[in-house]
Amino acid sequence: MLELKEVQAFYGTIQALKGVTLEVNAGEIVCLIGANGAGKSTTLMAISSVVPVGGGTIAYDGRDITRLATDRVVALGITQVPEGRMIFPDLTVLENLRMGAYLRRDRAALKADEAHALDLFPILKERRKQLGGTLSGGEQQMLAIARALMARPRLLLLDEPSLGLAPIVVEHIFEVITRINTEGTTLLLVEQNAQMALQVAHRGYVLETGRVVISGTAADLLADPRVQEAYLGMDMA
Amino acid sequence: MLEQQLINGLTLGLIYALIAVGYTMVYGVIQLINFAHGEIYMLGAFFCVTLITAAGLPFYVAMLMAVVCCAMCGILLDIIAYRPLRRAPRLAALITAIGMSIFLQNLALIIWGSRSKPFPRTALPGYLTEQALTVGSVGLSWLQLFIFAVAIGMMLLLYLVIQKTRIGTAMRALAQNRTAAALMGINVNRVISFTFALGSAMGAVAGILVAIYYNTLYPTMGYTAGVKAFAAAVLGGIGSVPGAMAGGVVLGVAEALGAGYVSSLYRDGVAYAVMIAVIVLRPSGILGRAVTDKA
Amino acid sequence: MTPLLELDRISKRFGGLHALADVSFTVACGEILGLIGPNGAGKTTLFNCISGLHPPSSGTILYAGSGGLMRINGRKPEQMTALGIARTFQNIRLFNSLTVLDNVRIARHCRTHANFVRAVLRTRFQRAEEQAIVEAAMERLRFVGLAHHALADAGNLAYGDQRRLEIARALATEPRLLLLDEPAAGMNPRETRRLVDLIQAIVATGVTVILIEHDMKLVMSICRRLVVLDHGTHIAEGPPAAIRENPRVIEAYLGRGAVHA
Amino acid sequence: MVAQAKRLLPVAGVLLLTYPLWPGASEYVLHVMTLALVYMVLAMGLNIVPGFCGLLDLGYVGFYGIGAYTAGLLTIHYDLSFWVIVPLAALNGALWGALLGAPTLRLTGDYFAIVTFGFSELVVLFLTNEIWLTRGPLGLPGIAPITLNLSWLHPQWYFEFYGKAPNFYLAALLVAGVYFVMTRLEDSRLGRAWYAIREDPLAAACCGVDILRYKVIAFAISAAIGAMGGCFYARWSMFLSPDMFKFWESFLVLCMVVLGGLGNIKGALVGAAILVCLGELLREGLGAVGLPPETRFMAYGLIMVLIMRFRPAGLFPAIAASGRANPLLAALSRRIAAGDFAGDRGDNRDTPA
Amino acid sequence: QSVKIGVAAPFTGPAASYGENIKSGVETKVAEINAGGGINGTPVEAVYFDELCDPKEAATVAPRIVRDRAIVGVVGHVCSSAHLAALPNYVRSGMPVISPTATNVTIGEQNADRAGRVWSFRNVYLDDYQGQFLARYAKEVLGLERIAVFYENNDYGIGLKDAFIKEAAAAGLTVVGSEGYVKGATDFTPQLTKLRGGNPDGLFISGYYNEGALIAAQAANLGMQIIKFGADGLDNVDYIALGGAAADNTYMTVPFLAAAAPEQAQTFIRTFEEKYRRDLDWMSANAYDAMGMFAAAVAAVGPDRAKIRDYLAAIDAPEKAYEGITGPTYFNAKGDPEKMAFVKMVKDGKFTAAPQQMR
Ligand SMILES: Nc1ncnc2c1ncn2[C@@H]1O[C@H](COP(=O)(O)OP(=O)(O)OP(=O)(O)O)[C@@H](O)[C@H]1O
Ligand SMILES: Nc1ncnc2c1ncn2[C@@H]1O[C@H](COP(=O)(O)OP(=O)(O)OP(=O)(O)O)[C@@H](O)[C@H]1O
Ligand SMILES: [Mg+2]
Ligand SMILES: [Mg+2]
Repeated sequence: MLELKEVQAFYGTIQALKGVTLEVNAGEIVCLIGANGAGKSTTLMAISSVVPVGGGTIAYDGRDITRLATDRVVALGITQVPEGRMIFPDLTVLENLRMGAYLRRDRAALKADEAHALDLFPILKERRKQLGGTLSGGEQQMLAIARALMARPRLLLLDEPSLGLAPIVVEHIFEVITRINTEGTTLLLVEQNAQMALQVAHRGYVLETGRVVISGTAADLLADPRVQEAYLGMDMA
Repeated sequence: MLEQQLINGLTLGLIYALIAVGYTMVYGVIQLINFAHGEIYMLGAFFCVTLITAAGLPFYVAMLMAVVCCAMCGILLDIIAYRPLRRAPRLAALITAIGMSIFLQNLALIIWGSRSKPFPRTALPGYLTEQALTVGSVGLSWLQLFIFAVAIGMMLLLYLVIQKTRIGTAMRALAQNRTAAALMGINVNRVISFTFALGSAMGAVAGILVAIYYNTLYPTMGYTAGVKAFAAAVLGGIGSVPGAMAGGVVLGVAEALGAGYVSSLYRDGVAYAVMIAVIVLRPSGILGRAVTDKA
Repeated sequence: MTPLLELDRISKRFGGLHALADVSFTVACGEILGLIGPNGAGKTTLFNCISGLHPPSSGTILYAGSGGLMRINGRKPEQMTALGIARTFQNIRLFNSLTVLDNVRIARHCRTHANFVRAVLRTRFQRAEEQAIVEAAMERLRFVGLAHHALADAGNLAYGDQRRLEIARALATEPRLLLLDEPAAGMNPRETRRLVDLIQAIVATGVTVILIEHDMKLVMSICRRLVVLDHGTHIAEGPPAAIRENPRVIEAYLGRGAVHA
Repeated sequence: MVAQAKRLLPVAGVLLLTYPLWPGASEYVLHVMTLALVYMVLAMGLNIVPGFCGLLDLGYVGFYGIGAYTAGLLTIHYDLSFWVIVPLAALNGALWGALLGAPTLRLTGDYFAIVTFGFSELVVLFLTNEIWLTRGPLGLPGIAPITLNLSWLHPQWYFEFYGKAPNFYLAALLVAGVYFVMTRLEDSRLGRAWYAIREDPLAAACCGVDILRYKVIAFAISAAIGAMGGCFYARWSMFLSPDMFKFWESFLVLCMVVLGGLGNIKGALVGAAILVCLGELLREGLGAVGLPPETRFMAYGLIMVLIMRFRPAGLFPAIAASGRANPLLAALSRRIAAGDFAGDRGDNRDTPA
Repeated sequence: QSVKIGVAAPFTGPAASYGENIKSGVETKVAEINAGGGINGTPVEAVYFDELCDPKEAATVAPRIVRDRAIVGVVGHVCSSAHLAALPNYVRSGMPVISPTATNVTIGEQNADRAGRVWSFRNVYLDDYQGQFLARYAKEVLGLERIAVFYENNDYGIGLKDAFIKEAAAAGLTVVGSEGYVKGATDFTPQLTKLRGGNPDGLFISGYYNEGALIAAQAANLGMQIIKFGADGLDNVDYIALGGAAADNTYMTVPFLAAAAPEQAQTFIRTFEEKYRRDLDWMSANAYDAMGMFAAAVAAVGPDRAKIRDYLAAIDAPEKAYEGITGPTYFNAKGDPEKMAFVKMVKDGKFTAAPQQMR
């Protein structure tokens, strides 16, 4: 479904991606793990065309989307929950949700989806009239995910969804991830919490300084000693 | 006399408000103080008059075409001057805006000459030049009523566009986080262009109204009006459209009352003093929202 | 146990929202207190109250000064810092375009005195003080392991390094009480482990720490005592083992899965 | 290219300083150079507020005007010596800066900008309308030139700064003085507090910086320097009129600062030199290629746009320049290069500070 | 080689239209001289310097003009404040200047060098002369009683207004109110509303034609159908164009009247109107004469700044007066002109000589 070939990206003169090759098949949850600054977020941003691609190609359903503008990419069904949530602080929770469905025209289904999204995260229902900027970190994260779901994406890019969330919410979010996957959405998931991510994912890639260094099925990665040492924290006290 | 001064102030204030709206919208969306906005206002008046005198068009047609031309100028201004600076520091864009303002003003000076021009009265619909009603010593002209109607109508329309339409919400979203807006599928450049077009159109309308009201237009007219309108926009709470309206009216009335009761020489002074006082007491303008800095 | 900080029925309202409602607890000198609770429980808000960013709507904050406990609500952030209360931020807030060293040097502000005249004249006092500032800053940077990056721009540091720089900056104000807001967020296990070591080293120097964290492994391993907030109210307090079993905490925060973690 | 330009700058500066001694030195060029020096003082002064503290100040010319009129009036009515007036004018500027700053510096971003703008307009209105004091639009002519009266030391030592060259050197001295003070402040506790406020006021407060206080200090110093510039200008031009202190001047000085590179002292100098010379070059150049004088400002605006287009961060963008010449930091950088701190990289934390 | 005369005026910025007036006057004179074979065979060239009516710019332009040794005289500056700012340069470096428009009284006190030689002259009335004249004219000829004063807040407007008010008191006129406005303002209704309250029968507009026309129009809108009068600042066709019907019944003092002008003026007026397609205004006329004086001086003493100054300073008595199109002009010891004033009025959308002149 999504195919990255030798993708490179630059911030000014700094090369953040040095040739990332990976693929996501329809119906999968693919997980991207790696240390801070490895280029995970940059990879997602390159897919969404927020960061210009400096080399290599990105194909979606066989179609080259490397140079497509961000809004065109979104229109194709690729939505992102960006790192740092990027909630619209001066829009209410409801308005934020509606922004998620910006490109959608099917008004009828919108209401239902809205209700559905609020059911996934009941706390948002309580806060639906509050401004996005005044939500707590965790609430914002939930809102960001709910907002992305409003677009009914075919491929959802999730950047560290568990960051800063209470354990109970993390659990909940991973449940939601599996749920939307079974409902038919393909997911590309970036996570620091590799343990949990690999438990829900089908396959995974490990990124180091802008390159894919290990790839395999989730089970393989979980068993890989290099992964265990660096990303799973097995020997934690 | 008070009533008369209030009417005068209101007329002036609504015109300021119309210009201020352009500032506020652009500011709201890309945090840029578009100092060239005053020049768009000037261009509006000149386009309209040129279309009437040179092309012989009837007033309403000329006005409409001038407004459309200005909207396009606004878009061009954005594409040529501001778009390349989207990621640059804010002040760079501000300096560019000032540069464009100087450029446009002097361009107009070369094209149309520096002499003040009268607005071709004969092209105006007859009723616009007449007095609507006179009560005692208080007079209200049709022209003033026309200005009230156009200004308030345009601003209501604008408010609805921003609050109720899809592109309006997109404008608001864009204002808050450009990347996130793009990730929602919003065509950022198109929405910004739309904002410039809308703001410039309002500015052009204001320019034309002023040219009729005072029966004069000259290339440097954009400067003072632009500065006042900018003050009005900030006074109202920059980025807020109803705020710009409130700010414009407050400033206009303060000016008229200041000239009438305090000292005609301190007329602008009164306006600025009121502005400073309001901002000091309400640090985010009349209708602006306080910025919450979350730790 | 001598109390360093005592919160007495702290409340904070934002418009109609009660972000904090009558929260009371005490922090003893030298301890690491864990502050946990669901998202939006008011943990960060509590830090904001203590550090003077948002004064509480009601309630008292007592802090051990030279002459016993004193009431410190309503003081401004810089006054709190001068009293020895330092903090880090949930969303990292460094001075990005300044160097790492400058970030820490700025934090020496409240412990130094050179003014305009001295700066212009470069008096002997000023030069000595500048020297001392650099030394103190470098000491903190070495402590967190960033000394070799001293002259790099803070904004260019790796994420984990930025978190540690925030801690170094807070330490440079010579705090007695250090408020850490989710220091491990976004860190991988290896980095988290280094952070644990760092926090323990800080406590070893006699600094009292309040720690907000959602990483239960981390919290449970280094805190002796936890306070749990939910919807702005204080719902539980006690040693990790007890908190882990507390049904209210499980229901509101930990979730069923965590009981066995 | 910029790096080379940077190295050539001091050489060019010194060469220009000898200009009055060149044979055939023109009064006009000297006048323009002196004007550039005046603007350098202003640009350095303004730089403190937007450059160091990150606050947009659109009313700088107000302080310039206050300084100029203070000097002009004190000269005309009391015949005070320039050397007495300079500190008085600077004090008066600082006073107004503090008075304006204290209530308004709480304001964020553009609200502050508009208040400063309003203030400068009020200053101009005052100068225009209080005719009893300032003669208003009639202007203040006949201000005596600067004199240096050391006749109490030696009966021959009486010197009048009449004509261009002496004033040029005096202005250069003023620039040097302000530059010296600015560089010292930049690399000091005060300068760092300002930087912190610029970068993140909230974090700065949590580092113990009293934001309001340091903003007021910045504003007052900036105002004092502006007033000093005005003071020199008054005695040099020997005529003042409120028209000289219009909003446009604030813009111009701001453009100089941004063009040079916000927060960069050298940048402010270069920005001032460029914009002043640009106006004059265009006056000469456009005429030479047969364009009418009307095109001058059009070209001026266009060039400003183009510079920002290609160097949006200004000519000398280095912001965190704080103390690169500082020997302490030089020593530190040598130690880092030598790997002195390499050992601290690891996880050994058994020797806490 | 040619004889160069500098022309310093605002060609850009808000006051640019005044610069245009000056330029057309000078251009006409230069063309005329050169068509007649130049001055003793040498062509004349006018070099234009833009100073935006801005004192700071003027102070920069002045040394620029002085530097060019080929320039032997300056026609300028337009605004008194710009003139005052530039003056120290001219005085110090010895450059004769004739301003066709700067009316501020102070200039006469600042234009002499240390040897007492005056370098700056002008062929325009001073503010106080016109102000006094108008006060008497209003009382004696127009028969007005209650006057509202509306002045521009600049050197010109204030100078004129002060002189008027002083003389008005002496002549027995009542000044019912005095309001000001700033250059470039477009809205005068608040002040007019206030002035209307005093029931004036005459409105003295102490300013220039741009704003003057708007004032007349807005006064009419407010129902003030009264006589307006002002000084030479109002004298421009644009006053009628912008003021429309409201411009009627305005009286103004002018340096010359086409009707009363000497024969040579009639040719000039025709050439001017053909070339610029507008009525002649006094600024252009004064600039034309200022240029003429320089030409006469160069013809007599050659292209030498000091000699030209001496020549101009020697025109100090009626019998030595320069016969220009604005009538005979000579200077007093301060370089200020002695000229007589005419009164002109707007009638049915046209300028005509006022039916009654006054000595
Ligand atoms: N806006 C930017 N400007 C300059 N460099 C950047 C920028 N954003 C990221 N980088 C650099 O690019 C590299 C990759 O960053 P990226 O954010 O993709 O990492 P990541 O794997 O998502 O890390 P994290 O776990 O911290 O989110 C890092 O070295 C980072 O410093
Ligand atoms: N400045 C503010 N204005 C309005 N509401 C606020 C503000 N700051 C916080 N809140 C509200 O107060 C509540 C508590 O927020 P707080 O940030 O303290 O939560 P938290 O416990 O730190 O959560 P998290 O773990 O997600 O960071 C939230 O519901 C939030 O929406
Ligand atoms: Mg990331
Ligand atoms: Mg928090």
